[in-house]
Amino acid sequence: MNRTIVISQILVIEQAPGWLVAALNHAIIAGVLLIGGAITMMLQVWVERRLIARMQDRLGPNRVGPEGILQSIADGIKMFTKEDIIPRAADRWVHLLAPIVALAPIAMMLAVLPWGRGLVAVDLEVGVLYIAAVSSISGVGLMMAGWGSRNTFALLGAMRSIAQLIAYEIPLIIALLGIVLLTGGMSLARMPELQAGIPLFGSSIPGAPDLGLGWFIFTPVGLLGGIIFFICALAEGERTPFDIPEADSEIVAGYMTEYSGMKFAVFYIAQYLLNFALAVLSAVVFLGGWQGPGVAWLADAGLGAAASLLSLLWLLLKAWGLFMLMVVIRAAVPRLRVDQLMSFAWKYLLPLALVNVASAALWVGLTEWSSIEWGNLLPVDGLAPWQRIGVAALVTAVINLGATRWVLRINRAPAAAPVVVPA
Amino acid sequence: MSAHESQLLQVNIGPQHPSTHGVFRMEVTLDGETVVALRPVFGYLHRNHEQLAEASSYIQTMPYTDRLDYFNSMTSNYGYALAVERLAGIEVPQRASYIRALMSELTRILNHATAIGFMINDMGAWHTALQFGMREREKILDLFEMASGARMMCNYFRFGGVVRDLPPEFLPYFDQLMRGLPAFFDEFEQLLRDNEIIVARSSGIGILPRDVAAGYSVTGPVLRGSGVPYDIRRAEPYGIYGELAFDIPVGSVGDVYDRTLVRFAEMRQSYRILQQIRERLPDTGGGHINPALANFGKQKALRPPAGEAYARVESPKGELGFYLVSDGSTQPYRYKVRAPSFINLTPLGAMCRGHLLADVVVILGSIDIVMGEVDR
Amino acid sequence: MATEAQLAAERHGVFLTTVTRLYNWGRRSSVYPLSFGLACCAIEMMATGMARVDLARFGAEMFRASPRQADLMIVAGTVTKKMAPQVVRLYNQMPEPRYVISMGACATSGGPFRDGYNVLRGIDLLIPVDVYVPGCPPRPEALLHGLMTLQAQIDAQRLDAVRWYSDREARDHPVPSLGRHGLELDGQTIDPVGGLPLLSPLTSPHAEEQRSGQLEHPQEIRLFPIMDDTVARETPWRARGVAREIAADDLKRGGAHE
Amino acid sequence: MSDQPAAVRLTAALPAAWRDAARLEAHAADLPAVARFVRDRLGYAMLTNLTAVDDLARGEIEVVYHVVSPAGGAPLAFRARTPRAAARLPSLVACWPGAELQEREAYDLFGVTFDGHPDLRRIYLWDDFVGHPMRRDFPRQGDKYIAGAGEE
Repeated sequence: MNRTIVISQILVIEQAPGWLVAALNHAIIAGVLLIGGAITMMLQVWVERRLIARMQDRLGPNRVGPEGILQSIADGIKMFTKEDIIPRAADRWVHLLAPIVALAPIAMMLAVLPWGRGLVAVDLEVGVLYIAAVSSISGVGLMMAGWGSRNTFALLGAMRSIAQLIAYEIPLIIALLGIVLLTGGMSLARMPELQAGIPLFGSSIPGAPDLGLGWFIFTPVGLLGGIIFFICALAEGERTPFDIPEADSEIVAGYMTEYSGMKFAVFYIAQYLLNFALAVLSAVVFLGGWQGPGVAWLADAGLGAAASLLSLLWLLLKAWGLFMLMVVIRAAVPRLRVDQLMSFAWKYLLPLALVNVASAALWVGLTEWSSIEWGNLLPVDGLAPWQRIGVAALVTAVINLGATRWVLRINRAPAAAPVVVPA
Repeated sequence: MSAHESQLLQVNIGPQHPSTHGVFRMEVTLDGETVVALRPVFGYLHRNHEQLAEASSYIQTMPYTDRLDYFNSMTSNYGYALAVERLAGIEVPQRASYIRALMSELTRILNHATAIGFMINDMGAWHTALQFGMREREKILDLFEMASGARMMCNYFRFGGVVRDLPPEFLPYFDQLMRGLPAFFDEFEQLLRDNEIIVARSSGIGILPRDVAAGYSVTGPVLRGSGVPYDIRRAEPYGIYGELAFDIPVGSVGDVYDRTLVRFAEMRQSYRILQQIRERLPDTGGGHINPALANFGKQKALRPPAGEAYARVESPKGELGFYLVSDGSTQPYRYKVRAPSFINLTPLGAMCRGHLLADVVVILGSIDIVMGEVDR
Repeated sequence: MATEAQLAAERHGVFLTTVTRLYNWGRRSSVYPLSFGLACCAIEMMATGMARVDLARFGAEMFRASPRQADLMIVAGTVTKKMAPQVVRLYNQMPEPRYVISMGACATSGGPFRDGYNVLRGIDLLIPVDVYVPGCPPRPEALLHGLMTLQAQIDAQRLDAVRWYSDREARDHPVPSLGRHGLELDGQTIDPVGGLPLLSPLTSPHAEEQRSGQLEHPQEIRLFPIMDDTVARETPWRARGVAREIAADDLKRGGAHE
Repeated sequence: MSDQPAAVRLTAALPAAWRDAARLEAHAADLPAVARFVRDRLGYAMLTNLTAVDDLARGEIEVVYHVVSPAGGAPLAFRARTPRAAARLPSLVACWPGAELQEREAYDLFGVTFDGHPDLRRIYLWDDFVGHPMRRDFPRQGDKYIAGAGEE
């Protein structure tokens, strides 16, 4: 698995002590991740501005470098040379630490993501748990920012972001839980490997070619989970329609209101990297990660390096596709109100996510248990694996569809009594 | 509601705030995110319009009226010209009246398209809806520029008519615009009125019930959104509006959504009026201005007899009234603008109470104010 | 895109000017305006950001709501006396390097509303202005030209002459307060309501002799906070376009032109 | 039961007759009663415009009320006078809530105090400001007044 050892073997003299090898190894990985992250963030900003401009019938930045591609570098130079203001009333240390606390966990998230076939920096057995734990730390950074600035708008923004993070973290994790049940493990590195094969049936049909399309999104459980996860990712990453913590038409710039120059840039980077990390995570968990047509074929042909490269390309393609979807959503819809946001999380997403976990459990039971485990109630032993998957897909599809319809219906209750102006 | 007392939060929205439509300020008292009290603060754009008008000759005030409601310079011009014409007893040729109505209705489309765009912007859409409105605005401003020479501050009306006749290239371009308008209305409505989030954000918000709306003196789409079919073009017709067929759209609930729907419907009604004007325009009699006042020197030397006049027009934002008192000199003794945006703000505090902070900006956006008119 | 001033600066030393050019390039290419509209001009400012003109091409469409994150303040519209303290405060809240475009006649001089009792006669009485855009309101194209002029000015700046870089201490401009008769600065009325005849080119003693007797409060004229000289040094084109005699006569510029 | 002339004149006359009258006036003390009559009996539910005119020659400030009916028709104007030195009138906010901001405007610019107004503060100018700028004797400034000095 740990293909990165190879890199160190190229670079480090063989007699070097083990700790030096390990340290250099990690330094290289960290450097690659950070530089890659910075380049990604700059490209993201450029893509977002150009894409929104296209949606609005404009051109977007096109003067700085070819087609404006250097726009983000100019932004970076400007922001990092701007005056750094600490408001007199602010809590100096909290104000200073907040952007760091917001960025660090997101950079840490990047480490456990599988970037390609065999390209994973840290292969954690509990990757999903780690992501869930680390990503919620950045909320502390936002709260620190809002509190430390001593600004009403910043405080409101911080409160909103905390409320939102808590509300959406739960369905997000439960949506992941369904996939964890399916894969039987929390390792993110293993997830793409389990999504080989053909749609829905994966590699369960003997003799079927390995197209690398056995993505979880093609199963009913994965579909519902993926939709819930993506919506929650929008909220976690504070993208429209869930960008209420920094709703500039309401509370100026939310928790970032008092931040200028470099610290603002750090928040900015954190936000875009978080979006990208969540897009990669969605791709890994639901869209097959680095799986795609051609990867398995190249690997079988003995071209391991080419397969890795292609798999990296597939992952980036999916992640950028998801990110562009986020951008398009941002340009198209207004934002929700804070109470609607909450009720959407608690009344729609959470029940559906719970139903989805139940479906996932049923799926596992139908595809992997034997009759004995069913108490001889279900004679499933005679069926081939792909037949069992078909049955499971049918059953879970019915459950998930029914649950979705039910949740949508019960929430269509009439609105609360309107506020009426006294005569 | 709960046993423990929560601390109220005092928030100042404005005068510099992205969604106060200029330099308007609201002192909001919040309990959590719920608005307990809201106090509007005015005067950040109080630029002494009335005093300057009282120190100018009558025609010198015309360019100032452009800057009252800077989206709708044409209707502001219309109201002022109407008031002076009533004061001095000036006849307006029929063709001039038609041109005036044409400009007013174009203004209405322009204003409503951008107003809806701004309101959606306040809801947090990233300028995309505004972009649609602004696109049509640019087309209409091209027409204004052809006729008057200026994009925004047209200064096109004169006492007894308009400053010059429509140029020959005006009508072909106008026809082209008219051909595109229905598609624009359809597209705009389709994009915005059935959008789930917009409906959720705007229905049931900022309700102004029918029976109190009139007491607050609100006019325009705010009053009609509350269900009162009051339109000055119908209530007290001026110009040629008595001869034109159009409907007055009204809302049923009086919330933000209703006001938006009324604006959508009014754009279509304006289109209907424009069609009628376009049909009759070639046959209208008279020139573009009353010959007695055709040159600027006569306009400048205008001395209305002592007396007073109150004239009002249906500007896109509501009733725009001009109250003039003359003492027989070349300058008005008293000049007062009854600005619809200003008076429509009277129930703002009551409409916002009990709603969330996020609703405040939407309610404000649905009232559709322009600070040049509010503060004058 | 090296301008003459830049080439002249380059003779001082290659390293410094390379850094300067990179620094200037970063600043000129990424000017975030403050989303701050005052009056009519604000609408044209928005129109500048829209499809027909598209401010975004210059990387300047990122209208920031918070002054802390903005580089450019486009004073778009009439600054009233009631608003003037807020404008100065907003300017003080912006981090250096910061620029100001005075958009339209009102922001530049009070414009058509110059004679009003509540109208400030030009925002440059209180804060330094880099570019003036004439018009009432200026067309979007004019504002775009103003932005390009600002970019040219940024190009001409030298890192070692930049105030905020050498001082490391941004100076707050004094915020006027609202007094009994108008704006007050340190307890003294600087722009009283009523009674102050304006010294404009048309009414100046040189233009029309018979009106020279109308000056009433000459001692108060000097109390206007004329902007500091370092800004004038950095932006050599400040008063360009203003006739010499007008610049000399106008009380706001006080003969401080180049 | 007020016997003041203005109220009597209003109640006694037929609407059609006094609608054509050049000027309708109400005594300051009767203003609330007149307003209620105009609103409830005559159906003018909207106070569309409220403004003051500084009549310098007579030393009085005239407050003009324009009311309209939502059913349509021309507005009806009535007015009340009060001396400039101590301008005081009863507020009509209780009758027409729409008068609130307009009365504040008249207070700010003309210095007319409206008794019973819920929140009578300056609306455009700041609280410390001295004087009421729309009064005719407020000192004027600027090129316009210098240039046009001989004209008036």
